[in-house]
Amino acid sequence: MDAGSVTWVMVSAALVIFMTPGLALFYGGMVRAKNALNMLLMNFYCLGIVPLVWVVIGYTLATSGTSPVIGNFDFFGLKGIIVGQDGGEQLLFVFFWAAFAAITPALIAGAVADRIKFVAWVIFIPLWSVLVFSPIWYWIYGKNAAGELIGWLGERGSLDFAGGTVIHVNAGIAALAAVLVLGKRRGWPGEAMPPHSLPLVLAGAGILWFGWFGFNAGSAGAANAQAVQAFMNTFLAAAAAMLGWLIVEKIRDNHATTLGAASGIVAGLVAITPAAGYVGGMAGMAIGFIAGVICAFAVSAKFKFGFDDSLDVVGIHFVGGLTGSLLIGLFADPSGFGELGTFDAGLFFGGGWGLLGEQALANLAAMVWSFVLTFAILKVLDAFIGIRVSEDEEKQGLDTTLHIETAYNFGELSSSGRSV
Amino acid sequence: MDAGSVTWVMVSAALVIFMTPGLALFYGGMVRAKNALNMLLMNFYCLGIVPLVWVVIGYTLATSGTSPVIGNFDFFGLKGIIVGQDGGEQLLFVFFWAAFAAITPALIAGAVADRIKFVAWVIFIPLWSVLVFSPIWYWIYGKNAAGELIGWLGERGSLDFAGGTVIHVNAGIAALAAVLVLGKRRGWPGEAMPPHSLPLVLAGAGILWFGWFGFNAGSAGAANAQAVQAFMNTFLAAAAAMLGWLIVEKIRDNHATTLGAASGIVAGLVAITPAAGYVGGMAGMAIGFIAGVICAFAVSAKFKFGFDDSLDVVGIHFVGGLTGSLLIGLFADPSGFGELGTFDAGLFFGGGWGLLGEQALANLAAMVWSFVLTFAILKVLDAFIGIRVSEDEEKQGLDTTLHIETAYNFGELSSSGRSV
Amino acid sequence: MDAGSVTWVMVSAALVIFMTPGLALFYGGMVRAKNALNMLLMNFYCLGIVPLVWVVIGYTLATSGTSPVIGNFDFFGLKGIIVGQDGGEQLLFVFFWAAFAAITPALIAGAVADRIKFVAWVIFIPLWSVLVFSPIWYWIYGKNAAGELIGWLGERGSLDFAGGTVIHVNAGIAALAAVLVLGKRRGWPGEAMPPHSLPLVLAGAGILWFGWFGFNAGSAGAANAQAVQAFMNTFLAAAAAMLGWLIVEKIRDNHATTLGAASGIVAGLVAITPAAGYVGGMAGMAIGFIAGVICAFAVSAKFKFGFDDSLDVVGIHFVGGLTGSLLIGLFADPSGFGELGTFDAGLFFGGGWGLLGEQALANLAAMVWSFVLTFAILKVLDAFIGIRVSEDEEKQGLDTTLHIETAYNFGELSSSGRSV
Amino acid sequence: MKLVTAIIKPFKLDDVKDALKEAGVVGMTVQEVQGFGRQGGHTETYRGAEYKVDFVPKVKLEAVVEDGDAERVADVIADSARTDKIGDGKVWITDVLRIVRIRTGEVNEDAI
Amino acid sequence: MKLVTAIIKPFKLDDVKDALKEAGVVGMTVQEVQGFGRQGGHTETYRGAEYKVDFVPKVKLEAVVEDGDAERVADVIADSARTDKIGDGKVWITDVLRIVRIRTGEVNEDAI
Amino acid sequence: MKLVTAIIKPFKLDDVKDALKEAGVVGMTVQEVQGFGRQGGHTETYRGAEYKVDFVPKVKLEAVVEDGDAERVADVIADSARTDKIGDGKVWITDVLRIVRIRTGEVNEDAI
Ligand SMILES: Nc1ncnc2c1ncn2[C@@H]1O[C@H](COP(=O)(O)OP(=O)(O)O)[C@@H](O)[C@H]1O
Ligand SMILES: Nc1ncnc2c1ncn2[C@@H]1O[C@H](COP(=O)(O)OP(=O)(O)O)[C@@H](O)[C@H]1O
Ligand SMILES: Nc1ncnc2c1ncn2[C@@H]1O[C@H](COP(=O)(O)OP(=O)(O)O)[C@@H](O)[C@H]1O
Repeated sequence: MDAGSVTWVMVSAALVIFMTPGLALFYGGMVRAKNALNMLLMNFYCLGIVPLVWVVIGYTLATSGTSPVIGNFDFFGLKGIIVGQDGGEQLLFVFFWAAFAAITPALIAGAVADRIKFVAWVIFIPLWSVLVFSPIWYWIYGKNAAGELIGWLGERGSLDFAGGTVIHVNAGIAALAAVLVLGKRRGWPGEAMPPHSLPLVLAGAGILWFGWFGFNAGSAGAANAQAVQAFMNTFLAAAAAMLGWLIVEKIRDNHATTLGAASGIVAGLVAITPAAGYVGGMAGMAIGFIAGVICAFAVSAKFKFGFDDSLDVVGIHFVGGLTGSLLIGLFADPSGFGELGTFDAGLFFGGGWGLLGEQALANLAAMVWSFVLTFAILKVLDAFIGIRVSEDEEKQGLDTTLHIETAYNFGELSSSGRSV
Repeated sequence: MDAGSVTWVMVSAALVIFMTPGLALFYGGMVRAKNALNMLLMNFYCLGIVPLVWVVIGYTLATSGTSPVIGNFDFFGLKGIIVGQDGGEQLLFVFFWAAFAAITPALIAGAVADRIKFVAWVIFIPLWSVLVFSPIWYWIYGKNAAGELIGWLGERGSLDFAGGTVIHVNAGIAALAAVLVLGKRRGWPGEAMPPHSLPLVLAGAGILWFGWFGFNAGSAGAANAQAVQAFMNTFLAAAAAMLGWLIVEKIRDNHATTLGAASGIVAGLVAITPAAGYVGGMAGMAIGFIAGVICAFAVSAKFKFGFDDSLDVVGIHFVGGLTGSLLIGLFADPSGFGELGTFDAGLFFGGGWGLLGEQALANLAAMVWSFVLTFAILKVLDAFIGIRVSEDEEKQGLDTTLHIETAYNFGELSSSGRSV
Repeated sequence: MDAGSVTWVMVSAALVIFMTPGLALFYGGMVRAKNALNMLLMNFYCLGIVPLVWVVIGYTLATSGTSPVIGNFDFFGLKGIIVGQDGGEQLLFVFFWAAFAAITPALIAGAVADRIKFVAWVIFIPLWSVLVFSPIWYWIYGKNAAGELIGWLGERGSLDFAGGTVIHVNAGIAALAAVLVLGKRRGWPGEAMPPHSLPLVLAGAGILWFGWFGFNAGSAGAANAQAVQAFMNTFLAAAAAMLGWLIVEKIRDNHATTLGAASGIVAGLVAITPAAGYVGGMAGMAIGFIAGVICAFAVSAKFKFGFDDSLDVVGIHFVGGLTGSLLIGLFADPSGFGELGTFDAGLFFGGGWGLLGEQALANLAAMVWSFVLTFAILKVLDAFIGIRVSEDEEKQGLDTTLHIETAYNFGELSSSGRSV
Repeated sequence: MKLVTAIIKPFKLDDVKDALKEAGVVGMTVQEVQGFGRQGGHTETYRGAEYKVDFVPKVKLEAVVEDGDAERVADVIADSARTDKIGDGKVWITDVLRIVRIRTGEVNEDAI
Repeated sequence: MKLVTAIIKPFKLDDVKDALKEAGVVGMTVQEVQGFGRQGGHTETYRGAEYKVDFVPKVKLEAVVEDGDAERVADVIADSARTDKIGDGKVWITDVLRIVRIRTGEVNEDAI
Repeated sequence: MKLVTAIIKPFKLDDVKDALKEAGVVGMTVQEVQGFGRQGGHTETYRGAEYKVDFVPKVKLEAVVEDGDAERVADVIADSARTDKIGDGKVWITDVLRIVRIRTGEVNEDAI
């Protein structure tokens, strides 16, 4: 692997790692001030535990072996991965993908905000990473030693450039399962629960967009033409989705909002994730715009169906990811990628309905596995330790009750107090 | 193009894209809390609309063809730009430059803060990008198919490494035109309008400095000696300008301020932008220091002349950009760049007055075009839809009136309310 | 040097430069609101003055010549460093290391928070950089023209991959000296002085972690196997340290905190800094975890010994850096690095006690020099200009008294006031 | 006229406001305050150092009402703010000599 | 002595303060409050979900003055705070039994 | 009952609170306010433009006490809040007609 591509993947890994703090700010700004730290900590915790779980067991389960459904223990605890032997090529992808593994369950934090016990979250995350994330990753990206796709979905020709199905649809449907187990926040939906700091949300959105270039263009695995195209698409899709969302708001609510812009950006980024390296720039723009419009409506579904997905993980990550993933079936265009264009074409580019079918199948499979397992894990946890905080804790806020801290101490009064 | 350079330009593009959110925080922290979201949204909106406009029409007008003044429609809608054919080389610069196109009009937001109608901004930005940005870009950077400079200014030997004239002088003088059309904020200058969050301003300044390494060193277009020199200069100029500004404050006001440090950084970055790849390190330091000192005084001009440039876009971007651009005429030193030193030398390095004259001409041309067009666009907009918010909206703040959101909801009271 | 590696070092430099703003937010969020700007400015100032001092005098003292203890003036003011001659290779490291030089004294700001005169800080920083930082750097990293280590510690085989001794132990012990000269804050330890914005602290921690990949993996000086390993270790150590700290908190205090997570991350990053390119992934994880646990206890030492190290620079940077540096003596494993494994092995990998001894010696030498010089510089400064603010300034806060600004102006009341 | 002042738990504000509206109180002014009382505060821990915070967030509500309404309004507030847990707060009544509506210059009963 | 309390629009504070200074009032205390009244609140929208915020930002101003000055001071406030738009606020007067200047221990008229 | 209201310097709050506890006052309510008085404000400078900020951060403390305790409590506050520097603030006493403890419905002396 040339030094330029090694650099690109290292930079991309750093960018993807930076996304989890970005997500923490994005989500943290959206909750009420009394729960802001809990949200930040739920996200940061994922960046603490998941890389460890990944290098010990998750990576080997997600990548090694010859089965169509799950890896083996060949790389257990980084066994046999020696940078002095392969110039670091394998380890490079161990940590690049570890960053993906970390942010995926962190996405779920947005759904369970304001009411999940921190200890339940602490246990849930590593379990989910091993039982849900690694298998689905394997189904789509699993390769044998010769580099051929052998996961049962990937082998059929399903496309998922940077994790639309594996990450966003997966986390989004898990979020739905989680809120069904957990129940609504007290007061929802009657009571106003406005974001406590939209500047924090926007800062987070900016970091997410920045990091997403590593997420998508880095997923080319080299500084090549596909990376360049994925970069362009990531830029255009987010931009177009922002506009799509703002247009819906302007027409429907008569006002374009800042939270709408931030939400649109994320929706577009989610939607382009599976498609980034398979479509041309104008298609990337279209995918983003469509996702921006659809997600702007999808976030209202929770009021209709009555599930309290606090920060719209379902409406944005599940719906946006599914939208992008299915649109590959229409827009995939290998002709623009020269020798890298080894994937199937979508309907609009002469490929027929086949790819769309594969995309539907892959997402369906991921949804079923993720929903069922997530539901089961949380039900079991609930039975053993209880996953929901007490009424008093919820009312007073999780920061002072679970973490005995407060997010902000601006005034003179807040410094009042004595050490004990 | 080697993978290392592809990586460098991709990274630089991501960095420049990250600058617009950085600018949003920088500006957003400087306005009053009641207008913070409007400022954030004006900036983010540029990152939404301009890339789309750029790939559809702006890029082709700015780069294609054979005329000395404007491009043609060869690349309309990315037509014929296929990554599979050139390894992505052309598309790489489409998005790298799209990031520049996006932040340029965003700079103007600082001048019109607190009083422009959002809908006017929404229409103004794409118009300005096509009518003002693309032509000036073409004059300086336009090349023919053989790679020779053919824009009427570039062809004469004007130097503008990363956009001192095309971006900062251009946006800075447009800002002046805009505030002349728009008028002063109610209460200005008598009433205090202090920054609502200086930590946000500093966070933004940090992001801007970080991103500016991509802006300037990325403009070398490759990971070469010129990129390295541009990087060093970007570092030193910002540092020296920070000190220059703080020294002025200490002497004049008896106190060095945080906002002064942040402002100095940006002034230095602006000034080194046109010069970064043409001067040595000590000259870079000098340019930064000079710009820091000059801009620290220039921001007071608005009080003398009575134009309400809210966040000093004129005093920093116009004055800083012009300073740096003219100083190229003194400090340009091709001798240090080996075979990349194909540009004219400045006065201090044996080049005579010629280069300084060219720099003056280029800036003058950009100023005239930008001022006149900006003034005209806004006058027309004002006649048709009105560009200024009502007195009540201005008093209550644009966040609750235009975007029906509030930036911060810290206390318990702010969650009081019911869904309707 | 190949373009891929040039790109990697440029990116790494940008990342390390970004760390100082990150540190500013991390520290700035931790102090009380009335001193937030002073803290931000102390950090940003380091990024202003130190690069200038470094290119003028610090770099040449730290790198040139043939002495075992200090460089000469060969590169005074960047003399003879011409990018056109070597493709920029030397200048690349001038600025990469300038970023390290800048953040090192900035770390000390955390210890002297809330009470040091800004003018004293302004004078202290360049003195410290030249008198303390450059010599210690030379001892460990100084090379002759042939590229052989000739600093008296480096030549003996001391290992310090990215600055555990040179940066963290050095700054950490200087912090101790500084607070001994400066004395405690009024009210400490009886009075509560809680962080005024933990979201800001977490944002800073995220930026620090992100930037630290450039710090550590960039210190390989190329996009090679060692860089890849250093990257992995930086990821795992920070993650494991976060968990280590949280586990201590959960057991000792019964609550895991957000500030604990942020602190653990930094402790792990500090500890892995000296070791990043010398150990395998599992050792990196172990070093991080050990440092997280040790530092979680070490931060309480100040209460026992009665020195007011405001933000725990000693407990985290000194203790963490020393921990990591000594653990190299156990975990260094050249066998995994192929031809890059030219360093000694640690105790656990067949290298005996020798390396541990060298590590102890190097840290001891750095500690003595740094402590004595820092103490002396501040005592002299105190005698001449006084280094501590007045009681009134300390009570009212440094922002309004030293910088005549306030960090936050959220409410309507704060805009009340008139220009004079 | 009388000024009815209440210190209540923040999350009860919406209930109290609704009850007051129903009771015919058309104007009131509220603000966030910090209370000290039997309820006690809480501890916070930063890097292992524990602090006692004595004050608890409360909301203060003030309404000027006609003389004859004061006791009833106080009771409405007390009833709607009650959670039966310590820290529910107080309501007190003081005398108002004169009140003016700024917009119109109306005084006393007309100004409420 | 009397305590004059006013609820005013925030952006009128500077005008009121200047008017009071001119009228010889040398001390006052202000704070940000939230008002509920005829003026009504506003709606906010987050991701399409609309909320009604009933409270409006106001400023509360308190000044202890000599008995004879109270009505005049109330009028000065009312006049300088008036915008003739709904929500201009109220001024009311209550009785103060005793006031002490902490610094000197002076009481009543001397302490104002 | 009487309401004792004090405007004090923020950093004296802990001292005052401790003194009041010692003096047997078991409940109080405090909030951050901005004061205008002899102490004067300060100037701030942003990009060379200077502004005068007239208001100074203060803390307002309110405690309802029994009639006989009011003067003593006021003195305790004044004594513990005094720094002998300008801007130490005021303490004043007003009359309370009735007070109710929300939790129990107890009134007057029992409710304090
Ligand atoms: N004497 C008092 N004067 C003023 N406010 C008081 C007084 N006593 C209590 N309060 C306020 O009432 C709140 C609740 O009082 P507390 O003693 O905690 O519980 P309870 O009201 O159930 O007896 C306190 O936090 C404080 O704000
Ligand atoms: N009875 C009252 N008691 C206390 N404050 C009141 C009362 N009525 C109104 N206010 C305050 O005065 C403000 C303005 O009152 P509002 O009814 O909106 O308009 P107006 O003063 O023009 O009649 C309210 O926001 C509230 O803060
Ligand atoms: N007449 C008044 N009414 C209400 N509050 C007052 C009055 N005079 C002063 N204050 C409050 O007391 C504070 C201190 O007053 P000031 O005149 O500055 O000093 P001192 O109390 O030492 O005379 C002011 O900031 C203000 O909050």
